[in-house]
Amino acid sequence: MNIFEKMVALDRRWVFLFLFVVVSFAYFFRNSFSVDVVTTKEVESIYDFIEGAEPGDKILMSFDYDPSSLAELHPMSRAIMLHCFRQGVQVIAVTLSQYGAGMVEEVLRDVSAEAAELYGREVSYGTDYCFIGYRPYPAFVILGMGENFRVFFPRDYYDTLLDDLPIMHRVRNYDDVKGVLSITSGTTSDMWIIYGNARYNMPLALGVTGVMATDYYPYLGNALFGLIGGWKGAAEYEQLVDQPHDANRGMPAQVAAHLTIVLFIIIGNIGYLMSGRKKPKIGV
Amino acid sequence: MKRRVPLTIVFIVSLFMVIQYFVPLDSWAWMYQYLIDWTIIIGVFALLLGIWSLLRVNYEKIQRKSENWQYSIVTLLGLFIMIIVGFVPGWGNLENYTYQHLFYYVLVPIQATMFSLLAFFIASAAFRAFRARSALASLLLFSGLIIMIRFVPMGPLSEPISEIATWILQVPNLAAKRAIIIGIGLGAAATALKIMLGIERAYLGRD
Amino acid sequence: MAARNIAGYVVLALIVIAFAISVVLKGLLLTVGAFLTLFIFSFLYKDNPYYKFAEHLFVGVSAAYWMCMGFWGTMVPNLFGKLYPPMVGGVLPALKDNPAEFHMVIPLILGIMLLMRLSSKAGWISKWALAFIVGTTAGLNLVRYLRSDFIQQINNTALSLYVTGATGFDLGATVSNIVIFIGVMCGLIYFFFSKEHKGAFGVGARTGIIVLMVTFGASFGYTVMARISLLVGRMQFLFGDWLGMIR
Amino acid sequence: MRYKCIIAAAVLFVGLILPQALFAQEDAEVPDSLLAEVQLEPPPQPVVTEGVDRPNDNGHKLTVKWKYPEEGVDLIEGFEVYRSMSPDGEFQLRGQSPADYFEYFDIGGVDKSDPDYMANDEDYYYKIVAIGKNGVSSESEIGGPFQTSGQVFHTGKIPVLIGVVIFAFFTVYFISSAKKGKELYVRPLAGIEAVDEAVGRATEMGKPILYILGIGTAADIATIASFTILGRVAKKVAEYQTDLIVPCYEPIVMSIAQDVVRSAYLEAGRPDQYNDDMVFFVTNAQFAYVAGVNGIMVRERPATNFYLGYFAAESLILAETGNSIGAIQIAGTDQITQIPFFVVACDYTLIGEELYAASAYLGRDPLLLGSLKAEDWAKGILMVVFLIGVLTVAFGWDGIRELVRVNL
Repeated sequence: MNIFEKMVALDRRWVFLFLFVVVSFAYFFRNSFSVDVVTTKEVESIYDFIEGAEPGDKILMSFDYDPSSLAELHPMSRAIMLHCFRQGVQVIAVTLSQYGAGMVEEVLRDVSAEAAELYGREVSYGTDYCFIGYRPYPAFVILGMGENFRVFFPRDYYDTLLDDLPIMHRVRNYDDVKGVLSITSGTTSDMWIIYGNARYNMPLALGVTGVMATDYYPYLGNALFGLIGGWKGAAEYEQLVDQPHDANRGMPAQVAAHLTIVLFIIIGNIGYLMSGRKKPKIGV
Repeated sequence: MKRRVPLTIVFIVSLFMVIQYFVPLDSWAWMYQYLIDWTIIIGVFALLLGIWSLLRVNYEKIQRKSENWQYSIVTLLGLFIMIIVGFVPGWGNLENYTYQHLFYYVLVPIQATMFSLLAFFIASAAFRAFRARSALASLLLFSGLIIMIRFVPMGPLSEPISEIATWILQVPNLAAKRAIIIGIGLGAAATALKIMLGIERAYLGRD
Repeated sequence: MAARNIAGYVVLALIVIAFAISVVLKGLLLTVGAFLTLFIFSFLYKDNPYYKFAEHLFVGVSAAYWMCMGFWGTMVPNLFGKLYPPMVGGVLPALKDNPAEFHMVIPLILGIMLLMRLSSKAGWISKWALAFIVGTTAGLNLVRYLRSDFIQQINNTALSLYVTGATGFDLGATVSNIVIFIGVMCGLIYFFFSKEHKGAFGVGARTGIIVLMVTFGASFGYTVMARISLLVGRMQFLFGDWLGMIR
Repeated sequence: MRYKCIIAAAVLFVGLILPQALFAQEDAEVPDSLLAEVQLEPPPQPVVTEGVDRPNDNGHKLTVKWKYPEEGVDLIEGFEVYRSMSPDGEFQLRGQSPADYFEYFDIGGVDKSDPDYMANDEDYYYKIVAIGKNGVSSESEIGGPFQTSGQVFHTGKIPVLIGVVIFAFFTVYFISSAKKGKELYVRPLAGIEAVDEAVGRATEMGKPILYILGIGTAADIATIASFTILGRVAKKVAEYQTDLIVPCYEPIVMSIAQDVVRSAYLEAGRPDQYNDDMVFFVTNAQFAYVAGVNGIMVRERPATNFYLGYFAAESLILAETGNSIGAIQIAGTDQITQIPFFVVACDYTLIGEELYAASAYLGRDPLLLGSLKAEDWAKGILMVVFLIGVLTVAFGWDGIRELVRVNL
């Protein structure tokens, strides 16, 4: 067995070991080196969208995930909200996820407190943001909000009449918000596209988990004006708003892991081409 | 009788489900909700069948002292402890301390770790399969590599790579997924129709 | 053999000691979680008694967990609570005064029919219950798939193959739309079953599979990120929550 | 006298000058209080115009609309909507509407026991109150009677109905022509052609065959397709006298799989070799199931693994473990996100629709094959529609989307 044949037949446990070492190393020293994340157009366009908003403009953020996807989706929720509060854009929050309400409440409270500290101004409920709560049957809720938010949400999460919240004053439906951002880990993203954007044609952008992202790229440019996928997308946004946090801290491990895998693929191919071995083709 | 009754049930119930989609009336909506509720309850009854099978397989392993029979004891112990904790009369619900803690400190860590094994397996699968063996395999390799390299800061190369990656995700990705989805939609609808009409009946067995 | 046995016992002893130390320092619960995590990871090296232990424990506990969830989450409120509300008054006082819903006898009967399959003589009757479940979802699936996967797709067909933007003819978008159009057509040709993939039809099918492969590679590549996140999460648990080495 | 003069001067001062001085001080308030008196007039009256039943629903909802003069909008805070079941009965507050929005969507309860219940096909009367910013409000005349009702047919779903009818027609047509003995060609599927070879190999090696039905329920189409394939595989296995292992995730799937395998053994003439332990339940927790199946793989070392059915994230864990033990792997799923992993890690993969087709293909049953033909026809029609879509857009007509729009 020459070296190239060895490269081809390398025991996969070496791959495991190498990956484990590299990722733990990168994770241990994640604060010691930072990775310059390359930002992509699909994330930049969301950033530009909020950057271009006037203070007092409103966006609807739909937090359609539950605690099980919190780790992956929270960084992007945070980064976007911080950006909104920095710009003075008001955030109307809603959740279409059954187990999301308690979590959204916490997320809103934490991020608004953080924004208040960062930007040295008061970020208060009812004027800078509000949370209108949860209703089941997302397709119907999305359609209903197109008529009027009050159809399904006459009162907010804390049982205040929507009309009593300054932020909701004169806000009727999607026409009165600048755009809709749905951060989602489930099928509600499809519903936002089919029942929200296709029907009411409001500007829509999604933040989704890494596994889901490829399913939504085809909608970019038509149904969606922007897309944030997984940690990478969140890290880009954090970088754009200059608030590196969880997602950016995860990036060294990500970059290292991706490099490792690419490296192994290259090794495998060099070995394969040089050793001239023929193996059965991959099957379809 | 043994065949006809089940096939009739399938036909009637499925026909109702198709028609109710077009009828917004209350009575139909209630009936629909009932049917869904009923199937969920029948599903829970079925869990008993599962537990029975689990008990039987493990009991026999222990009795026959077949290979690794000791571990069957672990399975049965885990099962019984969890059932006792979950069913003790008077504790009455699932909020109880032990049940919750067994969930959070036994089930959740194992589950999350099993899930995270994917990080390793995705690496080994990529290493093994992403090879330029044939034209098709090379395409797989190429587009996979482009998407992965997108992660790595590469100076001036970053921009074009990111552009190509986005194009792949937006264009061929759309075409392929649409074709697959249409195929699945038709195939699934055809299978559903065959079940309704009693043509596809393998699920009933043959006796 | 003897040497292997001794090595095995040494490993066991070390694990027991480490476990004990960890229990003292970090408490029982966290230690159990951490050791089970390590046991599962050990499978990456090879199958071993510790993985077997974790695996078998996991199977038993999870089966019982779902059993309990099914009982308390479905049976009690939705079957007993509706058939005879006073019965569940002790655990779910809110339901106590609801009127009984007698149609719930039907799933009870169907459920018992299903259990009849444990008997060798009356097993055939369980198929009535199976038929009920399969029929319900077959009807649902027929409309659902036709609507979302077929009719919905026609909605998205009206592409323009000659795109003009603000600055006149847009070459990039035009090429993209043509690729989409040809890709979808060829993808569909690939999924033709009753026609031989020969001649022009074969070229179409071949093109279709090319588009599919490019997509599969991209999906695979993109998923790496999500999977690495999972691993990072576990490291956070082991090195952060448990060992307290990183914050 | 002097006295009086002083008093008179004082009175004059108090009566004439002081008020003036005071008024001068409260200059800002004067016009305000004056205005308040003017404005205490009520704002203009709204006029209830119509109460519209929402189409394509089960009733219990009504949109009340009213007119309001434009100049009044700035004078009011908003509207309040009241409802009653008789013109002279007690009106109850239903909700508010902003000042520049002249309709209210009144959603009543569906259930009779609901205090908010709104009956179908009964008269309801509405009254709109404009709430002035000055606290004075004005009421509209009573509008009505309006009724809400449920519809028997949802007209927004007509495209789906047409789709179902056409598709059912094709399927029935081709099945009945297949019944008449018309020969139907079906293209070979590599994964299915490999089944015989895979079973044979296992027999030669004296190793078992592992068949995974996925983590779907018995009602998932992919699982049902997989049952048919399982029947075929089990028959082959019985003929070759190899071992078969079918660990299941769902108890009902397990029950059905037991029936299927038992029938297959019966058909192969070896009913005595079947026992229920071949098809058994593991657990219905996703990753516990994976852990269990992984254990089975590394300990039983099957020669061939089948993964056919509904799969989620576990697909790659199973396929990689299977690969590490050197098994031949045949996979198939309709879960698009998982197909790439099977393609990468398995020897043969049935992509999406191929999985359903495989069950028909293996069965070689004209009835099942007939429906494949129907699917192809539907695809053909769709391709024509695509072409028409592209052409019509090229000629500037975008109506094709409207034709097939489904309105919920």
